[in-house]
Amino acid sequence: MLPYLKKAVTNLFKKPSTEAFPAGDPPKAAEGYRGRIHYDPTKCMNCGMCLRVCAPQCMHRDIEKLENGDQKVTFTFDMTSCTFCAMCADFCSSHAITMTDDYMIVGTKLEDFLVTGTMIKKAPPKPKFTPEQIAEMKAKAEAAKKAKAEAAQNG
Amino acid sequence: MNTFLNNFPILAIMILFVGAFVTSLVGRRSALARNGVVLVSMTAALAMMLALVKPVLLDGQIITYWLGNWEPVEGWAFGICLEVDALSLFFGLIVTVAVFVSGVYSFTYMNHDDSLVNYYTLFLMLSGSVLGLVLSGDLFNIFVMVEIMTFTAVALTAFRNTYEGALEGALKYLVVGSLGSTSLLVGIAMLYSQLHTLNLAQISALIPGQGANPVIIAAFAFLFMGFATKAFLFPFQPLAADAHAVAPASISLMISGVLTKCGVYGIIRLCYVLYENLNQPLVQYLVTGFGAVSMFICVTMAFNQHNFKRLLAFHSISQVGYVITAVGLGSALGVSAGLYHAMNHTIFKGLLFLTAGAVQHQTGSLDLDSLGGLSKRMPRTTLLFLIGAASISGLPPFNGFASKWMIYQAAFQRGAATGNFFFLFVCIVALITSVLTLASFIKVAQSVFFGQLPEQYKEVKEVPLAMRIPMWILAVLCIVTGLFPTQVQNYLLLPATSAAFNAANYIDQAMGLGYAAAHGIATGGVAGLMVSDCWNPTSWLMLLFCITCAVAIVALLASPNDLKDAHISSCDEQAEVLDAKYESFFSGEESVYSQVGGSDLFWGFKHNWRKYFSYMHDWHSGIVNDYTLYGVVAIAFVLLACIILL
Amino acid sequence: MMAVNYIGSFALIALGLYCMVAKHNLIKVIIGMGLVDYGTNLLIVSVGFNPGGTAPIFTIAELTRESFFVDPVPQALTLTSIVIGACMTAMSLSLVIKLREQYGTLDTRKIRRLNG
Amino acid sequence: MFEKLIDNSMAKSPWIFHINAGSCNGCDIELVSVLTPRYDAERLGFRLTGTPRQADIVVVSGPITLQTRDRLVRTLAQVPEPRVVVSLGSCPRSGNVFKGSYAIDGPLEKYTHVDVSVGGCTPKPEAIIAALAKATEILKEKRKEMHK
Amino acid sequence: MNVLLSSLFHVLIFPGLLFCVVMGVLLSGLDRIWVARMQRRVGPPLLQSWYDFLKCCGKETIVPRHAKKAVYFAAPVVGFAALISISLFLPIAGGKPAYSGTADLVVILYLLTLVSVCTIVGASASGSPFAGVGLSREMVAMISYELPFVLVILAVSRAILAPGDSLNNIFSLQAIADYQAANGPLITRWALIPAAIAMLFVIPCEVGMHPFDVAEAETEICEGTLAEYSGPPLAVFRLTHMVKMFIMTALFCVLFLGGITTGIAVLDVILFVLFCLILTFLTMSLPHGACARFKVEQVFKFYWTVVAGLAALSLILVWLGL
Repeated sequence: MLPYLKKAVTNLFKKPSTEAFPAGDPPKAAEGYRGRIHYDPTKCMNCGMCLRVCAPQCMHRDIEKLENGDQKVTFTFDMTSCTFCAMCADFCSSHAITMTDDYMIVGTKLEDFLVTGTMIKKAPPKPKFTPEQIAEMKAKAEAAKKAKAEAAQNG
Repeated sequence: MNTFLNNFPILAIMILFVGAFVTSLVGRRSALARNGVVLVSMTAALAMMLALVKPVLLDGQIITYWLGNWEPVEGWAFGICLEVDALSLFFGLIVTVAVFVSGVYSFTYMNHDDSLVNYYTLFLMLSGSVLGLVLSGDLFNIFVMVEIMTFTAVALTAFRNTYEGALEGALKYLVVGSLGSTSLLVGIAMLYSQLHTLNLAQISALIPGQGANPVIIAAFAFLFMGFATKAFLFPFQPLAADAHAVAPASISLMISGVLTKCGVYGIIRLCYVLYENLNQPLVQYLVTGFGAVSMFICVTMAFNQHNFKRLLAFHSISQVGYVITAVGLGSALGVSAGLYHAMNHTIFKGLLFLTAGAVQHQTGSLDLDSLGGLSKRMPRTTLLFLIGAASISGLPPFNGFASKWMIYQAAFQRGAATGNFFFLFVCIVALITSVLTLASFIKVAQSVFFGQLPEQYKEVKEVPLAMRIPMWILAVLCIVTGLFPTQVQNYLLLPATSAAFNAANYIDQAMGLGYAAAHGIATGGVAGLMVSDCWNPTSWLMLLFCITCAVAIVALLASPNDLKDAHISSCDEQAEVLDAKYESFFSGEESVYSQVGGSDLFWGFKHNWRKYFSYMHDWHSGIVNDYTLYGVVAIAFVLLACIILL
Repeated sequence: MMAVNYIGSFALIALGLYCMVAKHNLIKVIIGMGLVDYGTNLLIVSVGFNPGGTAPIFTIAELTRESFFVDPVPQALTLTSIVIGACMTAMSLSLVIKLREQYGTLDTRKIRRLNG
Repeated sequence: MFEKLIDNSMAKSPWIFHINAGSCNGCDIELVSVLTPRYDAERLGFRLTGTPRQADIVVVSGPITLQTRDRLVRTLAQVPEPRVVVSLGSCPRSGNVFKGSYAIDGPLEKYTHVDVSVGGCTPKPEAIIAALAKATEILKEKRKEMHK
Repeated sequence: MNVLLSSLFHVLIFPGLLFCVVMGVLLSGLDRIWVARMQRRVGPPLLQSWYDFLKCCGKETIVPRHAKKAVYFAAPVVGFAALISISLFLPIAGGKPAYSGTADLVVILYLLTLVSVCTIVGASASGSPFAGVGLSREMVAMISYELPFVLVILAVSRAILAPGDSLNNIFSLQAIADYQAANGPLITRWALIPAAIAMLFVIPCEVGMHPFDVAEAETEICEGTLAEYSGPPLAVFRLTHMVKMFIMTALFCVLFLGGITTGIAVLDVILFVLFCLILTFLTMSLPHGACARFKVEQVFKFYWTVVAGLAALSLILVWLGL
């Protein structure tokens, strides 16, 4: 009638198999665990791939134009909206986004869940010469080449 | 002692019959006169019975009144006599109190109906005949009173003949009731053929002389079955169920509270005074067996009823089964327990029928499946119902507990003394029946008073005060008799039990002194009875004390004053705020009307007993012939049992 | 000789009971009730019969030691019993008439709304 | 005079009532696994109750779908006073991958003030236990204000 | 005056309120720990039940619209008071019971019924459909354990009845205690062993512990009878549940383990508490750890066939004078 009686009684004398979590520190997550996102702004090149590939659109990018044409890009990842699928990490060619194994994503306010990072995207270097200067330089180069050719013929 | 007190018994009966006659005359013209006459005759009868209490119960006198002054001549009784000893006065008191309460109740209860003159005439005839039966000391006189009682009860059952099933219930009651009266008459004829007298006292003096005369024993069987029919015992209980379900509530009170008690009175008088044969084991088995069987079957039948009053009807028969079981034990404690339970039964069953009447009077329906949540609209009736239900299921402070406890004690004591299993089995059946009674009253409480209020009864109002007064009288009686069992025992039960056992005194009073001794009747008697003092006021105070300290602790812990109002927040009826906070939890759904009550309660129990329940359902087929067949078979069985074994 | 009365009355009672139990027509059931009643009346009367006794009607003068009467008491009982039998039949017939109006039939197998 | 005692015991025996507002049952299994021998929330006095009437901590999981919206609101209203709402996983807070779908009706914030949230699409039991522990402190604070 | 004082002491301190509540909390705490350990988990602290009680006291009480306020509040308190008054009748640790009328067993039987009735009426007054189902199950559970309980009481009171005995107070605990003091605990009479086993089965169903708690099944019918209760009334109901554990185990000790006393009062009480602990483990924790919850009609069938059979067997044996 009591099939698990023997099991129950023997368990009495075994050590309970409970983790001591609230007492000790939280156990490490498994290796390769997709936890909280870590965003390294320095590597990011604001290609926007992660934005496109993120299903729950948990990222938000706002670009602020600086005076010298640079862009001040800040990425905010909303951890409460992320499904931890790590697609962004895979598609990020410059490996700016990596998944840490921190699973303790607990908070009371919204800010506890935001991972932000800002980077300055350098404007592409201005060409040293303006297009007219380039045209000039080109014309000079051809003139020099022609002059050298005639010198060679004369020589 | 030819004082005026002596002719109170005949006066009480006559007042009721004359009252009936006068109401039919006066009633046509004005309702007030009619009610006045009814009230006067009822209170007069009650007053006379109460006046008799002092001499008969306390001093132990026996009042005999020979109609037409036909005193017995040289030891042979010719005339009809009324003999009032403690036993018959005990039942007389029950009868008059029940009549008074039911009369006062019907003044307001019956105002929906017409032709009330006939109602009150029949009502007074019924009470007069019942009182006559209880007080009379002559066998044929008892038979005539039984007949009047049956006719008036049948007529009153069919009073609301437009009511669905009223005529059918009345007819069945009449047909099988006539079967019972015929067996009574045959019994009387047989007795007369051997003893040539009809006076109870003389019969009880002559019977021991007859020895094993088969005719006398057959007469016992017939008389027993006649009274069993009147008490609606085992094979006759469908009658009671049909009659109660359709009769007006005040008449149901009369039928269940009074008519069954006359059957019980008849059986006690028959077994203890006339035949004094309850010391023979067979008769004990017979009577206790009948009681136990009807007790158990009626309670299980009551378990899945759909009509409130039909459920109460089955319960009243099961409680009468308790009384008969206790009486059949043959021991002094048994009889006093039986009498105590008979009294309690009339009180709490009356209260329950009146609450059923109140519910019907206000909502018009008695179907347990469609009623619900009436406690919000009729709070006082709910309180009265709870008192009645608590006392019938025998919860400690109420009167049911004291008498049921004595019955278990008597049954177990009888079993232990004689050492046979039958009484032990009866004691177990009694305990289980009490639990099933509690179960079915919880079912009624849940499906009628608590739970959710259906739409159509939203505007139901409380019952007018005039109807609640009789209910309050019965409720107070319930509590009083429950709280002081010792006093009830000493003043009411002890004299009645000793009267039942002391047949010699009964005979001497009627037939002149020394008559009993001449016929070798030992003067039995009853020593002081051990009584259930376990529930006297001090323990009642103890429980009250526990309640107060429990409440104090919780109040102390729970709520400092500033939190008080915010803490206990209940929605008040007026501001029907439709905030979901006060809706009952429906796992999120809109709280629709979903009353869990009526027949879908106690599924576990019914599922296990479904074969038994379906069989019993078919057994009560509702066909008149079947009921007559059951009656005839029962009479034949008892007859054979008596003749062969006695 | 007396046995004939008793046998007759119990036969009547038995017949009446058979009628009440077996017949499905209400009128027949009531006839059965009546038969049972007559059986008991016959029984009561025959109980009081003393062979050779004369009718118990006399004046005080004629009352002598050896006058031998039939027992008058059962006859009185039978009178009341006949009256009771009569009004029982009357009441049940009135009920049957009303039932016929309400249920439209007299068959007991159909008049069974109160059951279970 | 028992107030301090009651406040402490409020934190010591918080009872949880779980509302599944259309979740994919990932978080539900995680929540129940918190009571299993491995993580054993009962050490901290947690107990899963059947009715909102007996609940202190209401755990909501799943994006609030249209079907469960008014049921959620009705059940939340039926919880007696000092109560704490915990949102489990990403869905209640933001609707996760179902954000913007026609079938769900906004974050939980629209209906009640969410006290504690647990991130993670199926958060680990340890995270849930940490959140519940934080919830008991908030419960204790609320109880204190209630009777001050 | 000292009668009032002693009765005050009896009601409030020793066999009454304080002792019962302390024992109830202790037993309930231990029970939860044992069940946890059986599932190899740590289990709550010992006083967890006390914290539950205090927390419930601190909560707000919401009286639903369909509820009948008076009965809603009265039911838990009356049930709790009836339970406490039972403890007054019990001769705890062999001592004289605080209050002994003539037939205590029947009074105890009915007071236990009163406690269950209060739960049922409370559930019925709260007007919720879940409570309706809960009360119907509680009633069926009550019917199912009442038969064996009654048979055990009859067997015990018949066992102590010597042939020539005065038949007046048959069901009295005092007589049972005296008999056991005279010739050893009743459990040693082999005819009463089946009754003792039957009583062991009755305890969990009467208290409403896990395998037989069909009435308060949290999962299926949302806390059944307590569906609409919150705040202090709920606290009192849970306290009643806890104290009932103590009362039922104490009743078993009184009925079957009466005679074992060492004379010193304090030691007796400790011994009594020890018995109660062992009984709690045996009857409530073990079944809770070992098997799942019964269905309603299984509970009924189990009690009216197996357990009632055991009790009837011992009743017959005792009745034949063994």
